[in-house]
Amino acid sequence: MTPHDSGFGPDLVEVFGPKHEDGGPELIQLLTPEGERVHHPEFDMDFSAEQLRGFYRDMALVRRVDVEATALQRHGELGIWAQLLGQEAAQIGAGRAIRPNDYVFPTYREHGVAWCRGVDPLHLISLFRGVDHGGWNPKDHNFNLYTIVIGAQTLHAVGYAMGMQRDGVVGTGDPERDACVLAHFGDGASSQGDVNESFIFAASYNAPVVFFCQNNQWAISEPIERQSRIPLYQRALGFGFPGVRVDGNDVLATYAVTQAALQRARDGQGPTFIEAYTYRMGAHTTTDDPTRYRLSTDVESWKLKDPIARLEVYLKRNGYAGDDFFADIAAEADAIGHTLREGTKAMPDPKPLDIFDRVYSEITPELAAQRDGFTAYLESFEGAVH
Amino acid sequence: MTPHDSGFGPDLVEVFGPKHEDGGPELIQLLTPEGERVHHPEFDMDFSAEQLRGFYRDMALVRRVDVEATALQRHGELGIWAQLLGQEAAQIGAGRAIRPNDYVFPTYREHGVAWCRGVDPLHLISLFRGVDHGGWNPKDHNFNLYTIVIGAQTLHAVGYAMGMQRDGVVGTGDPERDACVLAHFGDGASSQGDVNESFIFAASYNAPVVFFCQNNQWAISEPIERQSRIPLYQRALGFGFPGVRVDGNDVLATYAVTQAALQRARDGQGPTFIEAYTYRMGAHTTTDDPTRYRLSTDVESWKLKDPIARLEVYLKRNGYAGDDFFADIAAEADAIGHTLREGTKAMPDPKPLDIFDRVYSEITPELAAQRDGFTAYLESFEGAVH
Amino acid sequence: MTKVTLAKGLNMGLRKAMEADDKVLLMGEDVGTLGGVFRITDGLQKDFGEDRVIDSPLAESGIVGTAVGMAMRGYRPVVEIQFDGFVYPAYDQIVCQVAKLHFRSQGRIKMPMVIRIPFGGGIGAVEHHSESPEAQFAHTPGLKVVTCSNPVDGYWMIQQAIAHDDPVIFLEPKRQYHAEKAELDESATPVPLFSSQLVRHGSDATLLAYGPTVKTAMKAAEAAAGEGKSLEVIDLRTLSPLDMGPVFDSVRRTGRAVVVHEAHVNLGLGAELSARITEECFYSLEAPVLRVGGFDTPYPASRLEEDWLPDLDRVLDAVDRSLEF
Amino acid sequence: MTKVTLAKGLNMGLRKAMEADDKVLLMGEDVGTLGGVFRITDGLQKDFGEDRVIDSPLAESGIVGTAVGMAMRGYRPVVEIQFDGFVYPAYDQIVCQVAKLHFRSQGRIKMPMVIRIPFGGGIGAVEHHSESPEAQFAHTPGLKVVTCSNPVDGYWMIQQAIAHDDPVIFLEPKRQYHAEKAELDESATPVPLFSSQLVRHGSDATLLAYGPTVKTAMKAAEAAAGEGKSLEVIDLRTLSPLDMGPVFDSVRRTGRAVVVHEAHVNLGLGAELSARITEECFYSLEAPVLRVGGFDTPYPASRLEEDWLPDLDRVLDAVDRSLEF
Ligand SMILES: Cc1ncc(C[n+]2csc(CCOP(=O)(O)OP(=O)(O)O)c2C)c(N)n1
Ligand SMILES: Cc1ncc(C[n+]2csc(CCOP(=O)(O)OP(=O)(O)O)c2C)c(N)n1
Ligand SMILES: [Mg+2]
Ligand SMILES: [Mg+2]
Repeated sequence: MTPHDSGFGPDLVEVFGPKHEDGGPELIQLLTPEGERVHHPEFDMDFSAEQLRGFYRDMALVRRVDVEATALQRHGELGIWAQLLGQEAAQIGAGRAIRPNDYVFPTYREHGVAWCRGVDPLHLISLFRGVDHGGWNPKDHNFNLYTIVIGAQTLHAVGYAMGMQRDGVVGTGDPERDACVLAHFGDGASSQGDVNESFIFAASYNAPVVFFCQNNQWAISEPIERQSRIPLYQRALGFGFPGVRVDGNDVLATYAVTQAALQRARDGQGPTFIEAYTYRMGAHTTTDDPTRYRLSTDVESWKLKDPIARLEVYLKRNGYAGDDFFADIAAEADAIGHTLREGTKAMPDPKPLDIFDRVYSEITPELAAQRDGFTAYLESFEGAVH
Repeated sequence: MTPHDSGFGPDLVEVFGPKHEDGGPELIQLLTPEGERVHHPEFDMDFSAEQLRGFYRDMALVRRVDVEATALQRHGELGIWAQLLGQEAAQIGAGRAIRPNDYVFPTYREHGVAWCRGVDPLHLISLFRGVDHGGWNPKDHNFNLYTIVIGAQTLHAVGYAMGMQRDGVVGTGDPERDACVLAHFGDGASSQGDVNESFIFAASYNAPVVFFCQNNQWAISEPIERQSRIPLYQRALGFGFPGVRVDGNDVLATYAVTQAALQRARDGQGPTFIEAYTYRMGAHTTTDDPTRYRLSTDVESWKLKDPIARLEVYLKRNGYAGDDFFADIAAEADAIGHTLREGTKAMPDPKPLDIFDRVYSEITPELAAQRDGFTAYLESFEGAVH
Repeated sequence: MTKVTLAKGLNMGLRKAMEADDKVLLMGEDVGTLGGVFRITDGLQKDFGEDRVIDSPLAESGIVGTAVGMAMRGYRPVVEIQFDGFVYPAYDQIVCQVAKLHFRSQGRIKMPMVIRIPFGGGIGAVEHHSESPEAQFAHTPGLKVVTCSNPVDGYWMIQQAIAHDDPVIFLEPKRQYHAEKAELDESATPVPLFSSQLVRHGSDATLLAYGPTVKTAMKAAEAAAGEGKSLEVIDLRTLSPLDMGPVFDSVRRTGRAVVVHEAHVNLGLGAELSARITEECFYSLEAPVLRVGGFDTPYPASRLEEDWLPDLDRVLDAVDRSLEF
Repeated sequence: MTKVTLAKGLNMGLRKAMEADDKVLLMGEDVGTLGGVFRITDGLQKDFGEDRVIDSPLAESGIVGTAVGMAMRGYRPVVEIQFDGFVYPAYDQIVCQVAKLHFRSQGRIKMPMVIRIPFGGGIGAVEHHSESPEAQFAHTPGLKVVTCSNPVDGYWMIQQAIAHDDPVIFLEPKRQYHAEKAELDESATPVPLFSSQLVRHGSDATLLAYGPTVKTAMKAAEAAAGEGKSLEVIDLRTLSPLDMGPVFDSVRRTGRAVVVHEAHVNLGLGAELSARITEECFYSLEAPVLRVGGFDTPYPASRLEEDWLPDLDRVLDAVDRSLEF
């Protein structure tokens, strides 16, 4: 037996296929980068013109939110901002596939999903401005707060889904009743123990959860190859549930695939892993400088796959939307920009003493003493020039 | 699209095959439970009579070590003992496949592998007696200390293997020079974040490491189904390296498969996952009561697959070993039993003050003060009845 | 009235809590069929079913992380960590998520989770089975940390912790699980959860203990009494928040305090108690607060553990040093 | 002599250490091509190659765990944790493995690992980026914990830590990385690693600070001098082991001590310092040791961080309280 015929089966490249820059043959796509509608044997779907325009509107407006927030950071209004540029289709496709009763666990970059959940973008901005750790009430939107510790939320998602099982809202066959969880994370996050444990728990309990990984090719400066040498979606197979790779720059395909996976979960058929193959067009955050680690030609080649541009071509070419429509969206975007700028500047700062009240459901005597001491200390400066 | 035709490919049972009590068709076997020599298309091997007798001797003697230690625990000489009963073939098969330059990371149950590495069983006993945390010098045996925190050692194994890569002892083609790492863990451990991260690091760096998982069907009281709903060896595929399932009660197959996987690693072809399909015949440890959670019929059916009995049948039936041989082994086992009993009782207790000296490479002044205070305190009792 | 061990008291308390509120779930390794390696959850899966007593995959971060999600969904998970030394894989989830979610959400998310941890040494175990991790949790705002020293407290405190809306690290002195029985009156009114208790009156010095060392302190006080020294003993019970009222009262009377815990002395609870007592009772102190604890070495192999653990003699030695000051 | 920032001092120190010993490796997230999010490892992968400056998968337990294996193989890994709040996934590997392997192996295994952690607040960041985890590591026997407060110490201490045979948690006050420059004389003889340093003489009270708060303490001493109060300042530098000699000397002279750190007060280093000072200097103390630190709440949203962090005024307030005692 030679080393190269070791009995461990065919070479991995044969098993998993060669690396494809464009996502490879396994990529599920319904709309090409050129705006051509293509068909898929399993995930095809009919979309109404209204639906298509809705996708466009969502993507265009969250891009504007993102651009506006980035500018606010540059002007010193925000401490930092994590851009979603380039990932609009992945987020809107997933965000629109969720139903109201479903629950979503975002990372720190899910501005598009937040948008679909009706979260006021100012509530995202307050986090990055340093006013709070996220201004919305998760229960009002079935949308958890952003989680910054990479991957931690995937376990919360599985636990929440296990709660749904216990509440009897999984697999009842009643579409009004059945619900599930959507768990977001990035390609880098896929290396964290927590994320892999969440796969194990989800498989073990057959929990109604869809793992939605935006493979934007980068974890800050590290390329996806550092995290996995095979396509990420195949990770799921080793845990005993299906994985698929969808074109994350194709809002139609992302919607179709996510919707089917969520339905599987609601029906009690357990977890699914979706790898949304996309690209982080911007920096990791506003403090990052991607020119230090990636080629501008890469960025250029991904610009040709822009998620919004391809839908625009498709809408126009098929007469689903006219100039009026695009003008309206542009105006709406401008209005949003205005609201965000004004809202950010008008945002009140939090009050120091509040922090003491939110540590526990009721302040403890020892913390109350600390607060009182601090109150007296602050009062000692009244009128002073400090 | 109906829920049951969701586009996520065929039902998992189809993909992964039904659960097989006996390890399923994927089980690599060279010696059946009945002692029949069978052949395998990839992993077949010729064994000399001497090698076969060696395997038998190893297995019989470590079983005796195990039985003796268990008895010593019952007599109050050890705090606890983790039995290897039933897992002799998995451990001897793997342990004999390792070369001197390779490095091994055991769990707390690898008494058979320790045996192959030349570790004095009294050094294992001292750990379970509470004399030390393992009495051997890892560097003398290229055999790490036992690790009790589940899965932690798999990362150490990958790091050690990465060190070998940097030392230039991987893939040189020189068999005297090339080396690799063998990392042990259990079926339960496969759920730990650390173990999954070790797969990621090993794949990412193509580290020369063989992950050797003894699936003994139980993690204390939890059956393997709680950890994985598909055969464990398939976990590796999702991380991009090969996994195989070998009959862990078949010392020949375990040897052959481990040897091939280690060679792959030494050759620079990266990690392999071996699932040694076996059964924990005894309790989890001497403090466990398995009758609370498993059926005695299960245990009975596995008795028929005993790793030592099948080799004995094979040796006898083919005239590879006669009565003398077996009598010699029995005598050797008795001698070992005697040595262990006497050695345990004669084992000196550690000295309290030693603990202070081994915390750091050199004792710190503050710890020295603590030691000196304790010394003075102990001296204050001289002659007293405390 | 029945006589129960600590193990039984906890088991009965868990049962009561599960009967009282069907949102209460138990999760952990081996808590189901086996009833836990210490049998604290014995019989509960049989009676409440697999949906409420959940055997989990072998992954502590996974257990605590999924429990967080359950709590968000309105459940009240009670997590068992099998041994103290195995809580660390879950440490990130505990300190970054469990402890902070209420704060992060401006009070909108509640985290009514109990994390039960058998802790402390003296059972002749191998490494990682005898740790005392309380200081690390007490240093983390957002968590509460309590420990019971006897069967009656075990019965009541576990119920109170489960009914409480904040996350509680619930430390159980494993050496005491089956040590001795106490009369349990289930119709009594329990002491509030976050309060310390004076368990022996004395006038010469105050011993502060909790969990496994309460017994040691009581024995020391007994022995000291024989030598004409009168020691007061306080069972702290709550480690975060601390209930310093009874401590300050006592130290103001006795003028001396000795803290006894199994955790390493360096940055153990004794440090905080010493600092606070000195801040508040500066002019009453006749001697510095002295600390008796585990040495600042890793927990030793078990043949040495009785040397390493604070015992009656080391407590008395500290008392003498305090009295001689 | 060149003027360098702390970031540059550390970068130069790392380079020196890598030149001095080719067993020294750097590992972490983004430490290679990017040079780390704070650029502390800038240029090192380019000069020492990918085998010695290793970009790792995004998993802190994995990084530290593999570093343990590297150390066993004879390497001297220097691990970068990207931010303080992300050390917790590696906590288990640090406290159960890194800290204990020397002890477990009866001294046969050495663990010459440095874990670099940018720590502390004040940079306007989001959650988990401003933590002060030192007490948890200092409470763990087997680890050593040090921190540098200025560029010169950064340059020398990182080299000393790497050359040291025990695992060192190396805390870098991230707010100071680019704050100001100092003269670096590479031919000077460095102060020993595990020693505290008196950085300002004074007679009325002693300020004990480390890492980011040394600057605050120095400013406070300056301001107090203007009001006729003479404050001595000690930069602790080593948090475990503590170097109490200079502290005791100082407090015996001044009779008063105030500890300043960003970590939560409860069970922070101040507690241990208070306890030890009171034990040793009982009759010299004119006032209890006072503590100024982060409040016992999670680190707040950044718009509140300057209220939360100990500042010049809060230090002076504590000094006044001490002096009035
Ligand atoms: C546990 C942890 N480690 C490190 C970080 C710092 N960090 C923030 S984002 C990031 C990269 C994440 O990459 P990926 O998961 O691909 O998500 P993306 O940012 O590309 O959306 C890192 C390392 C963190 N937040 N949490
Ligand atoms: C992190 C951690 N959690 C829990 C334990 C307690 N524990 C010891 S062995 C064991 C089961 C291990 O099962 P498996 O990995 O299948 O190995 P086996 O004991 O069957 O050989 C458990 C839960 C531990 N040692 N470490
Ligand atoms: Mg990414
Ligand atoms: Mg097992």
